[in-house]
Amino acid sequence: MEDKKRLSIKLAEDIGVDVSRCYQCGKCTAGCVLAPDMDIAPSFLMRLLQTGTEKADARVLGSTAIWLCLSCENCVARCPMEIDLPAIMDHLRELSRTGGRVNEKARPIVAFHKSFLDMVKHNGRTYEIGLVAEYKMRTMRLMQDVDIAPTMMAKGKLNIVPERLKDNGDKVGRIFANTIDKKD
Amino acid sequence: MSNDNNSAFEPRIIAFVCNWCTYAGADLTGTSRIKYATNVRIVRFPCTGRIDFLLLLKAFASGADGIIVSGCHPNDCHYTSGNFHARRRWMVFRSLLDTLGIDTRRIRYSWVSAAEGAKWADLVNDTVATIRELGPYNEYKKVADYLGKEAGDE
Amino acid sequence: MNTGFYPGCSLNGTSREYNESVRAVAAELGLKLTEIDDWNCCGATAAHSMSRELSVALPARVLALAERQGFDEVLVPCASCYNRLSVAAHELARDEELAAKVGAAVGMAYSGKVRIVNVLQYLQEHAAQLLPGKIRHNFAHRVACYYGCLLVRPHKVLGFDRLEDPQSMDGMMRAIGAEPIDWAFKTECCGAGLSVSRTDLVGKLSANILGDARDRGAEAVVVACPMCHSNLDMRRTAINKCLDEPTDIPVLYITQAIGLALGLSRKALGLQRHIVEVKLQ
Amino acid sequence: MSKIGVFICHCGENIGATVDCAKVAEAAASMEGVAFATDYKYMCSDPGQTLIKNAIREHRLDGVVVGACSPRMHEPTFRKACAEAGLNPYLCEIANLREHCSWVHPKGDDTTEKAIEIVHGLVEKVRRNSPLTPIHVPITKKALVIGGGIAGIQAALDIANCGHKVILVEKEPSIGGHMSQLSETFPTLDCSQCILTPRMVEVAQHPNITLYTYAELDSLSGFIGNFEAKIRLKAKSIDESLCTGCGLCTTKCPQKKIPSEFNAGLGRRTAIYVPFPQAVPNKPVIDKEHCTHYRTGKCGVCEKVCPTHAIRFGQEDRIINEQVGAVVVTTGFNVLGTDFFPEYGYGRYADVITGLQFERLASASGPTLGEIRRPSDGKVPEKVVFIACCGSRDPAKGIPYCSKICCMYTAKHAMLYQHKVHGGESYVFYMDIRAGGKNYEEFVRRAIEEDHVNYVRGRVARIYEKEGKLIVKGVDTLLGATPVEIEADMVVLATAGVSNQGSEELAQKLHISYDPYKFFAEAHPKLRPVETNTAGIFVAGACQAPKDIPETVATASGAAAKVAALFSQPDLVREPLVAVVNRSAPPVFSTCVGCFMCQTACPYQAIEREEIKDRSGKVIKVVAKVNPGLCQGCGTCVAFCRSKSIDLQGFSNQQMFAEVEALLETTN
Repeated sequence: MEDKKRLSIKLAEDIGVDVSRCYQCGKCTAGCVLAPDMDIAPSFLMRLLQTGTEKADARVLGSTAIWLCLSCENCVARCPMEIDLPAIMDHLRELSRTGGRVNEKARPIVAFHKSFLDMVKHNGRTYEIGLVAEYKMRTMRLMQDVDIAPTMMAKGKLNIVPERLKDNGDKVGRIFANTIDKKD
Repeated sequence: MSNDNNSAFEPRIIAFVCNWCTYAGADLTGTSRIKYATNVRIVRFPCTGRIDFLLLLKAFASGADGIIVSGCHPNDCHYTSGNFHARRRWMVFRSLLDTLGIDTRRIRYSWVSAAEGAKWADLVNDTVATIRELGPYNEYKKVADYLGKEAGDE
Repeated sequence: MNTGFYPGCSLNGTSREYNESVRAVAAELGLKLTEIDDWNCCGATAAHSMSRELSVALPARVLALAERQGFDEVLVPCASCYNRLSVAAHELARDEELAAKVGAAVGMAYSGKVRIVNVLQYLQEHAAQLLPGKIRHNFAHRVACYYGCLLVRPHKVLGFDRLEDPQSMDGMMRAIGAEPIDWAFKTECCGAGLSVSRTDLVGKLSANILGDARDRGAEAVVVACPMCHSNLDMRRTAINKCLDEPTDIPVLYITQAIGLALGLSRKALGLQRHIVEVKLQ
Repeated sequence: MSKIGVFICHCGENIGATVDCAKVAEAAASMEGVAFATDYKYMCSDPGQTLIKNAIREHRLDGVVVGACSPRMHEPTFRKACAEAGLNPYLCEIANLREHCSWVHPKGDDTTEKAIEIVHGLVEKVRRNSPLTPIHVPITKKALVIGGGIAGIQAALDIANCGHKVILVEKEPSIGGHMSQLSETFPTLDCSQCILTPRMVEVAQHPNITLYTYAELDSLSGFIGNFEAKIRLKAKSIDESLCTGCGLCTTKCPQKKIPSEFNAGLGRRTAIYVPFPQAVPNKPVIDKEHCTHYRTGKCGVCEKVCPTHAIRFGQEDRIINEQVGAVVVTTGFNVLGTDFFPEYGYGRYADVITGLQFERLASASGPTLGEIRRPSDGKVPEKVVFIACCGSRDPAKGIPYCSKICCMYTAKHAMLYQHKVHGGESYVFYMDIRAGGKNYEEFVRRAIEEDHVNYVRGRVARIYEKEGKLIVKGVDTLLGATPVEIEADMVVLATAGVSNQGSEELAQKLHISYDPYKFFAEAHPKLRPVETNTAGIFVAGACQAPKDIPETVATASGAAAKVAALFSQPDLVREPLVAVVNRSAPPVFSTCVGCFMCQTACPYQAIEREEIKDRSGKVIKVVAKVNPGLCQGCGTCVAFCRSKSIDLQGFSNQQMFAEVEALLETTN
């Protein structure tokens, strides 16, 4: 039932953004540094949400664009209607992930976010070596960045052992349990 | 709370408005099809300067739970200064009402211009909510009834 | 004024020269910074890409700690952390329902008393008046001040500087004798969020930035964000692939540039840690 | 026992669909004093009015309540109908069942109940109404026109040609307004100056028109037919009767670097200046702010070279009083500054200009004599980008409304550019093309099809300068939202049309309404488009909202017709809704105690002292008396009167108390 609800309605209910306010001027796309690399440019994505069809919603949730968005906020800063596109992107990512719709090509991005958050969950802070290791395991991109890692190590930019919070991150683990990992 | 069944309580609000700004503003609310609570009854005056504060007491005595007085914004009065006079009179009158024990929270003084249709709707809804919270104005009615009976006994 | 210091993960890892230079400049000017005890990661891009609640809850813990530890303001040199902390504080103040959920998840409430300041604000408010007497030699270079996105946007939440063409860093650079150039990519995104997962795109975006700075005659790019720095400095191979001609323009943290003007040692400022060598004095 | 008739109008579906009109009529029929009640589909229609008239005659009604739309709409209609049936029109009241009830509430019992109560209130009021007779007051048949742009010029000429005197006040040194700055005009491409300047000359020479330039309205008092205007004639620092307009002073003035207002900042002028060669009057003024003599006491070159010794440094502003019967406000509009769009270059880039500046570049009387040359280096731009909606339809940074004229002038600009720069390339970034108007759409199509202007649907996100080019980052939303980057030599922003500076203050001086954007409000957007809510004051042109020239001229002629109609009457008939002080038999004469609080409260000096004398001529009592010619019926005196001796006809204490009581009665 819940999943059949149109994305535009979910966005209005969950984060209070009304997609019908967009009048398709395209200023968001014009100013977006990654628009040329997106499968669906920001203003086009807004149009798809406005149509409110199942097909359009599926296309949005399965797009790479929502994962490419850098949240640089250029779009909302210049939007004449002040539509919070970064908030829309954030929420679409959450819906895409929880609904199992993540685009194949966006998996490395999701993998990175997951690895990052895993580090935070277990240590309370990020730990680059662990992060990269986990990310490589998730994506099997084993050779990536092997060229700069030793340099970074030599320049003292990488910690060998993770920094941890006083209780080994239990407090932070609890935050995860109560938010992103919550089962309800 | 002065009332136990506030949920069922529908406040009676009377609005004294000037013809040039707020009445026209309320017309614009209609033209714009903005919806608001049905609780309000509008009385048209040429200017808020015309509004005699005995009329406010009359409204309470007749059963109003709340009153809105609204005219033009400062400097925008159609009659130059009627709204200033009304404002000044309200300042004096309010303290007098306080002394008399009348709940001045039930009188809402505002400015709504002919261009502020949405503001009129907000003003009404907001006043209705406030008065709903305060409950029916039974105290004043009791006094009024009592006085009415006294007068009738004579 | 009791100023707390929130380094964030980057400043303890890949960007430790930023940490070193912030502390060195503060110490040289006699300013006291106290690190927030037991701080945690703010969650960065990953958290708000994955869960709104988490993205507010992680910073909320940091803010609650700062409040408990009695700080009036917290210096957050990392632009990403600054942004996340500010947005979280804004969300908590705005959305009561969310605040209640987050308060329960964190186990500590935050009442909104701590002011969150970025490094430019901190320098303007605490260091600017102390600088004139302390400058040993002018940092006499043409520099491109690069603000990135996270310091100025969302403007309604951060309310810092001008949204388009900000000037605070330019002002600081003039104060140490540098000549900030007028250029076009001050607030365009370098792509930090995709640094590891889509290095190709990051190379392109960062190349636009470095290319413009170089073309307009900048001798260095000055930044106030560890994400920007690691992209522009460490991803140089990827960047140079996108440029017609490779560039070796160095990228400095604002505190490193100020530190040099104050006569601090290159080591104290962590300049040896850069991938692209900094030859400027 | 009164015999009130109640008539409930359905207004088609407008009231009928929400309010149970039959039920309202039924309830009204049982109200005390009601002799007849009915409902009808369209009460304002001819059969509806006949229905009322017949009922008045048949039932000998002595009062009427019409439950319909706002009294601001049809009160005059229904009062007239009553009068035609022999009922005093002031015995008719309107219950507002549409704007205040059916349009703002959902269908349901509560709404119908409210309608019944509104009707009840007015039934009780009308039972206490008195028959009133209109008041006749004289009219001063002279009009004041404020603002000498094309609207003011047209209005002044039309009124003057009807044989009435006109005073035209213009705050700048010359009349002509924005239209004099335009190059060619859409959709005919005829030269703006060529069609305007003859009109300007006509104004100056018309025997019925008195022209005051460099002048502003100081204050306005009085009322329709009888206004008194105080006009400030700003010191021009010259004796106009001596000045021949030879222009020697302007060539010799050493202050030559002042940005010219006429050229929208693209040209320079001197401190003593005539705004443009075709100015009317063609006599200079000294800009005190920039004049060396006024700033330092030195210089005085103009004084030395003037062959007729017309320079008057000591001249001061003068205030003159004028009696006028009507006022036409034609103060025009302004364009939004470019600093609203930091992402388009902050005014940092000389070659990012406004549409008005482009007009000056394209105009034969402009700084480049009509050649399109960019401001920074005077080069002919090979590629020009025009951006529509700069500030318009932008609630975040600009204004939410559409400025209406930009689509057309942008098409014109692009066309003029293509005509003047052969081989040039032009781009228009737009959101929608709004070309409603005679030959407008055809004009835009011509720009696209014949002059090959590239129209790109999308907004521009930012502009930056690189190696002498302006990089315009836009989008083509019709290509599935594809980013577009254009290296332009010049960018023209179609900046929004906004209300003029000082319009709020002027509205307050005139006591007319204005909208949230500070444009003057018309009495009714459709049916009274050139009247204001203040009788005798009319508006025309772009001071109401952005308008193009044909519409501006049409409203100006409309306002002039309204003035002429007013002046065609021998005297003025006014609503008798005025205050009166009660009178009674001797020895009381009046309950007025002569405190004259009312006199201090009255904004119109309408309250006089009347001495009541005995037969021997001895003054027995001094009481207040209202001059019905001056009273405007605000009723402030009524609220001030401590002895309740003064009352307002049509809104008397008795009427209002009864209305309030009746409105609340049903709950008790």
